[in-house]
Amino acid sequence: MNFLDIVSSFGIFSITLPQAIMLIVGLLLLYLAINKKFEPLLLLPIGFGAILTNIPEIGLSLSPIERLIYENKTEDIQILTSMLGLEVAQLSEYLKAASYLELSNINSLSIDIGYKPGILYTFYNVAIGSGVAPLLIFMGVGAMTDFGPLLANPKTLILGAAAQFGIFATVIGALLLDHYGVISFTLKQAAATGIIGGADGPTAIYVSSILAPELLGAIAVAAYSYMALVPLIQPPIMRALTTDKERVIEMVQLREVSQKEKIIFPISLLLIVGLLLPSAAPLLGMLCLGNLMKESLVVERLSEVAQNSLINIVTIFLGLSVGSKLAADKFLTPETLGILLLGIVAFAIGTASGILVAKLMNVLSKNKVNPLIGAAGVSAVPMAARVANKVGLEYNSQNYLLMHAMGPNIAGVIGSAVAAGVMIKFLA
Amino acid sequence: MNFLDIVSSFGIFSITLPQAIMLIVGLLLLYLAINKKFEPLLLLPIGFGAILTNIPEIGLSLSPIERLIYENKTEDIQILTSMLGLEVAQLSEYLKAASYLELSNINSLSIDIGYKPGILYTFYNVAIGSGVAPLLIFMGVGAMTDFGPLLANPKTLILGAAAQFGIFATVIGALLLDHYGVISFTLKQAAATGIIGGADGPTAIYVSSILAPELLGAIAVAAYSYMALVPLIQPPIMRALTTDKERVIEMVQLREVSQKEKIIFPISLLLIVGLLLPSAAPLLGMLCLGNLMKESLVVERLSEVAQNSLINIVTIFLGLSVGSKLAADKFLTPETLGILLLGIVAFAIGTASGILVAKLMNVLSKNKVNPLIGAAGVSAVPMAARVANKVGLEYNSQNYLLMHAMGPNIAGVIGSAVAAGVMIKFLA
Amino acid sequence: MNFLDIVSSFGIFSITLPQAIMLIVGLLLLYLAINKKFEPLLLLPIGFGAILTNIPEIGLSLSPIERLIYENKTEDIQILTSMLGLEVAQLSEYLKAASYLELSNINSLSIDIGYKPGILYTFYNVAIGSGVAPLLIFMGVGAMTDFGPLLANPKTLILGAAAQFGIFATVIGALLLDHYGVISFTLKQAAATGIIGGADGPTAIYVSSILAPELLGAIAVAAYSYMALVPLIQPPIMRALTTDKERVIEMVQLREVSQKEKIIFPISLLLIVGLLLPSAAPLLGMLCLGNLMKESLVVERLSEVAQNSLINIVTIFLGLSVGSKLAADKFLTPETLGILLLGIVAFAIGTASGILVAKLMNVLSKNKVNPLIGAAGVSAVPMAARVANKVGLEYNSQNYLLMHAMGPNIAGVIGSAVAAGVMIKFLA
Amino acid sequence: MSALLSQGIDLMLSGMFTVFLFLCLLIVSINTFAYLLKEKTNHLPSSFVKKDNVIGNDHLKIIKAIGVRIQNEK
Amino acid sequence: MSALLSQGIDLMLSGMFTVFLFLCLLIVSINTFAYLLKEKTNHLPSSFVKKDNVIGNDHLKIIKAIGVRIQNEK
Amino acid sequence: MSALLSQGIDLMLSGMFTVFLFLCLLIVSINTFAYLLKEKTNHLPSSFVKKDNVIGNDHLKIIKAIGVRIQNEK
Ligand code: NA
Ligand code: NA
Ligand code: NA
Repeated sequence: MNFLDIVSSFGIFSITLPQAIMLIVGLLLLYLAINKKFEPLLLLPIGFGAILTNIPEIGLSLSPIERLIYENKTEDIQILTSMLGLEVAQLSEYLKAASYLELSNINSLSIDIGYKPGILYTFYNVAIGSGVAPLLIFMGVGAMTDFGPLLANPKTLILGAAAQFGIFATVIGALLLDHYGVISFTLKQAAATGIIGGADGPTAIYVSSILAPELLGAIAVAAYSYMALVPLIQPPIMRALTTDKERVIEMVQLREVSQKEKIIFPISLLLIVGLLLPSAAPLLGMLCLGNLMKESLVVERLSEVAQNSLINIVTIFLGLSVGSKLAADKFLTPETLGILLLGIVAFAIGTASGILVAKLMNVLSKNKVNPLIGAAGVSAVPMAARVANKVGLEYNSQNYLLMHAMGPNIAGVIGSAVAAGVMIKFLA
Repeated sequence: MNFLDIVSSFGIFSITLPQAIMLIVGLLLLYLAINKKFEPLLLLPIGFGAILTNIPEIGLSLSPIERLIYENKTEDIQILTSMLGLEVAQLSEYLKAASYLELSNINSLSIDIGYKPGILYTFYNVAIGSGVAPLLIFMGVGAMTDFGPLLANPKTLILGAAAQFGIFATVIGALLLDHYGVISFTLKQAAATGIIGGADGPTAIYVSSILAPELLGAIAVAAYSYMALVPLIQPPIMRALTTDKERVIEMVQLREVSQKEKIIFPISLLLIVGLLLPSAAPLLGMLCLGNLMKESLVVERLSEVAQNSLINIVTIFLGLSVGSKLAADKFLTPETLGILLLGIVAFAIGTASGILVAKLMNVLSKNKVNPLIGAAGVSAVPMAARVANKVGLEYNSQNYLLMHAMGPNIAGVIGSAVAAGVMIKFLA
Repeated sequence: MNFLDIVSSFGIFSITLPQAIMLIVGLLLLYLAINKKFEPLLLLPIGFGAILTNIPEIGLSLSPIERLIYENKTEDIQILTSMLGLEVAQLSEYLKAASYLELSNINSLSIDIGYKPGILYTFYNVAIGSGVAPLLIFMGVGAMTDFGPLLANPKTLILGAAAQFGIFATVIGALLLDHYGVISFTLKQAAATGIIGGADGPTAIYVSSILAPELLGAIAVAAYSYMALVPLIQPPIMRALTTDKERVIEMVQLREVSQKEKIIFPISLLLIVGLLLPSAAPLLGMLCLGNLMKESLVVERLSEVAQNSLINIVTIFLGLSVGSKLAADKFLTPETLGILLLGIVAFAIGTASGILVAKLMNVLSKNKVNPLIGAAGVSAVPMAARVANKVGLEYNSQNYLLMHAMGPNIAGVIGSAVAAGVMIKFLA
Repeated sequence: MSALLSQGIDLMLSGMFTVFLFLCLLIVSINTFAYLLKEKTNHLPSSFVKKDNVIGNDHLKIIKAIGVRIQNEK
Repeated sequence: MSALLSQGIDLMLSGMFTVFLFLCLLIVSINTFAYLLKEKTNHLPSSFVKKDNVIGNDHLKIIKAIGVRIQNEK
Repeated sequence: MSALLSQGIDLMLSGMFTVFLFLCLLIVSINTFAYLLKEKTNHLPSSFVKKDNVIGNDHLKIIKAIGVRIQNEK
């Protein structure tokens, strides 16, 4: 072995152009996370995971069989195909048709031949494949959320429902792109794309891991990026759809909510979801569990760990796992472009729906709501509520809408989890 | 699809009566945990898990094959049976006789057909099926326990031994119920039921997960509920079995225990369990590890995490996993009634045994012990020690028995882990 | 059953001499950890794990099939062999030749026959077998490390490179022992042994888990023990290889390093490793991730949990898992003796190389470095840097070398991870 | 209209219907419990209610303060 | 007596025997180490031992205080 | 020389070569970025740089203090 051999074996000489592009995408995500503070808790590990995933040669996000094929050593492929009793040419057909059990056996064989699962592949399976990580994040979110503003003015829940129209309109949008042959989407893929409009990271990851894991990377990146961009996306729509008179509406001060109401709420939400839409029960159930741990005041140890150590640990793995889905061959596709496009449409339609339904409510009820808080119904907690507050202050410097906007804002989390449940129920 | 179809597909229309009853049981557990502060750290997640488990349609605590059977779609069952080369009618027989390997294959096939494992099923397997969660709880308990009072007065260990009679007497009780045809118990089930008398949650869960996982839900609920009820269960027995003269006995002040003794204790306990009763080594070993981390003073980072973040995280999963065993068809059985009945008997006999042996020790030794501390031998740390202290103060307002009762109290933890080891050794 | 039967069934009567010796080894490790404060964070759980592993009868570190064979019940072995269609005598041959898939099936069969995996076996597989634990430790180390001193004086990286000669010289040493028939080592085993010279626990564990898991216990024990012994091993070598004049060299004060440089460093390190030596990317990547989380200042929650709860939890499991590799039959071998011997040689050569290259640099450059800091290039962070500082102060009481020594010290971590990557690339 | 599009519209209709129904049920549930719990606490003296208002003003101040900080942050 | 019952009684006997034997061995071990370590620290000046007693009294006070708090809690 | 030994020497050569190359590249990268970032911050007023020196002295004091503590610890 001479030194030239060593140098020529460096990873850089086997990098593909798509991998190089994805390294830059990963760096861009790090830049957005660190310099622009775009949802850094997620985008930093996602960007880092994207870089790790696209490091040449090593296939950190690949399963054993995928690594075997990626490394493409004739000898090893022959060993595998002879073990399976196949011709080499038949392998890719066989793999496409393979059942879960067969795949698991093929992976075992590949391990025998010397291909271990990539570490990010392991992280993905444990954290997202199992569904555990988004659920634990939801538990932590529940333990951090004060449902008080929502309980004080429950009719703002309507706004959290309305904004979910962004989700379903986007599904239709994706199907139209497919219909006109622009970008092809299956119904499952369209649904998973639509959920970006839920403006809720764990929900988007949970749904896409079930309906369209191949798009999970793009969907999660779009969801978190647009959530960070809410202060840019929403205000123009808010201004376009409201009159000056509406924007200065001052809302009735929120009543005090008793601790008992706060304890009963997660329990009744759990029962309603359990009895109406069981497919939404994992997501909303964990949200309720976290919130009940917080509000019950009898398990402070558990509440504390759920909203600190546990959610932080899970966030690291969730981010890296999402990053593992940013492999060049899966991310650099027309679908990703479509998802990025549709995602911003979803946010816009959701924002508009929330505002318009708020205006409709004002027509029907004498207790006026400021339609700006309707925009907070998309969720993107707490960013969208802050945006509503900020825009409100621009027109009436005494009008603090923050607490009022928190109601639809949190309702939007519930609303998109319900939408997710509907999708899982009918499509999974 | 019309809206009536949607409404009629709501979960509430497919709920079974047993499931509805179990939802109420879950709510009852939440009520006990939150309003009555019954061991809320466990009973809150257990109650919550019970509700999740009994949500209709979705089978959150079921394995893939169990979900396939629960959802009962003719088509899917036919696919599975044809894959297995069976008639549909043969399936249930086949499943009953299936080996671990066959079951694991059947589950893979069910995943292929579209049935993922329920999230609580996953939690149960990882947390309890593997044995890890109760062991980590024990490690945390070790890191939180000061064995000082026990080391200062080691003869109180005898009381911690005596109280374990409640365990074995209950085994006989269960077998008598079986013998007279009231409720049928196997020897393993009787043993797992008896361990409730150990008044130690992780031990009860660990043993029943090995000997009788089908009863784990009822056993854990009984164990934690009765531990919370110790202030009601024990005092009448304590008063009945002691004289006024005995109850006012003041005990010799405990000597100081050096740090070296505290370091050596977990190590010597580990060696004794390793050389006498290896089957108790996982439980007691982890207790010793936690305690050694605490007392060695050289690994404060590890001790701190074991008694905070780690035990709290594990407690959440342990509780939900126990809740997963409260499925209607497994909980609403005569065995559960028997377990609830036998559990309280176990506590009562354990309490009585501790007190009576304390009285016997007073006959044989000149250094008198207050027999009230014998009741603390059942463990239920630290509740039973507090009860002994409180009852003692009722009769002699200067007589603080708390520290003296901590000795048998902690000894009771060791004693029931030894009893658990014997059961596992002879029955597993 | 009479009481004599019970007593004669005690574990102590089935202990083997090697197991008894290993119990003493375990106690010795605990003694070193607690009384001598030898890397207690690792050696305490390792020692404890060693004791648990060598408890007779129960096989806590064995797989199901290993437990079946260890317990050696004729009946169960016959059941297994008949299931496999083998003669009893053929079993051990069959197991030796078994593929990963076959072994996994045999383990399933053994579970069916009643042999569960030992708890330490489970810990090992999850923590080390998967590669996760050393990587998470590295992430935590990254989140705790300030690369400032290295960035301020990058040429000290050369010293961190030089000291890795200890690693490769030791590989040759091991092969020479093999060559002359003293102790037999394969190339993989020699490489894994050499990595002890990296003076970096997680790297040693990571490499040996891949190249020579059968030696992992001895290698990890040697690595951590010698790291603790650095204050004894290094000073004589440092004195022997430096002149009085060299030892008093005062170095130029380190420049301030901007936060931007600190942010860019882990990213550029990640890219360099990704493009040059992908096989080192898991280790160095996680180091970079931890450091980026720290330095980016935008994800303090994640940085905090990585360097506290998460690393502490992982350390407990890592230590116990390493301890699981201290089973008598695997540890009490000539290889272990060889490893202990070669390990100290590796430290000595690494130290010497660092010092000598520092002297060489002084010949070539006008900006003099104190050659004592070359010794810190072995890593053993931060012990070796402290030793350099201390020896420096002995000769010049105003000469604080600590910050200067941190550069090569941290560079040594990177250097040995690169060496690890080379080994994995060519040998795995 | 293609089958796929029509399935998508079905999904949209059932989705939005369920979301609204769900959140409306939640409103009913919240109002019911608020009413039931109010019933129970109605026996409090009116002075307590006044005090509540004072707290309310504090609350308002806090909200304004938060708002100002948020504004400055942006 | 049924076989099952007799097995149960066997389990009880061996269980209680082992529990008692185990905890008695633990007592022996504790006492042994307490004795051995006492031996070593016996050379301390008597003033140190007195101080120890003072600590003991503090200890008692603390225990009482804890007791009072617990009583109030209940 | 046996094949195994020769493989070992190959491993040593390629290992040390890679380690040095790697760390040298890292030096280049560090120096490059340090230079690039310095460029950008060169426009700062000289008073800022002076202040920097003052901080530097503080830094030195801290290092000494740390050193003393470490010495005492040992
Ligand atoms: Na939403
Ligand atoms: Na007990
Ligand atoms: Na090193």
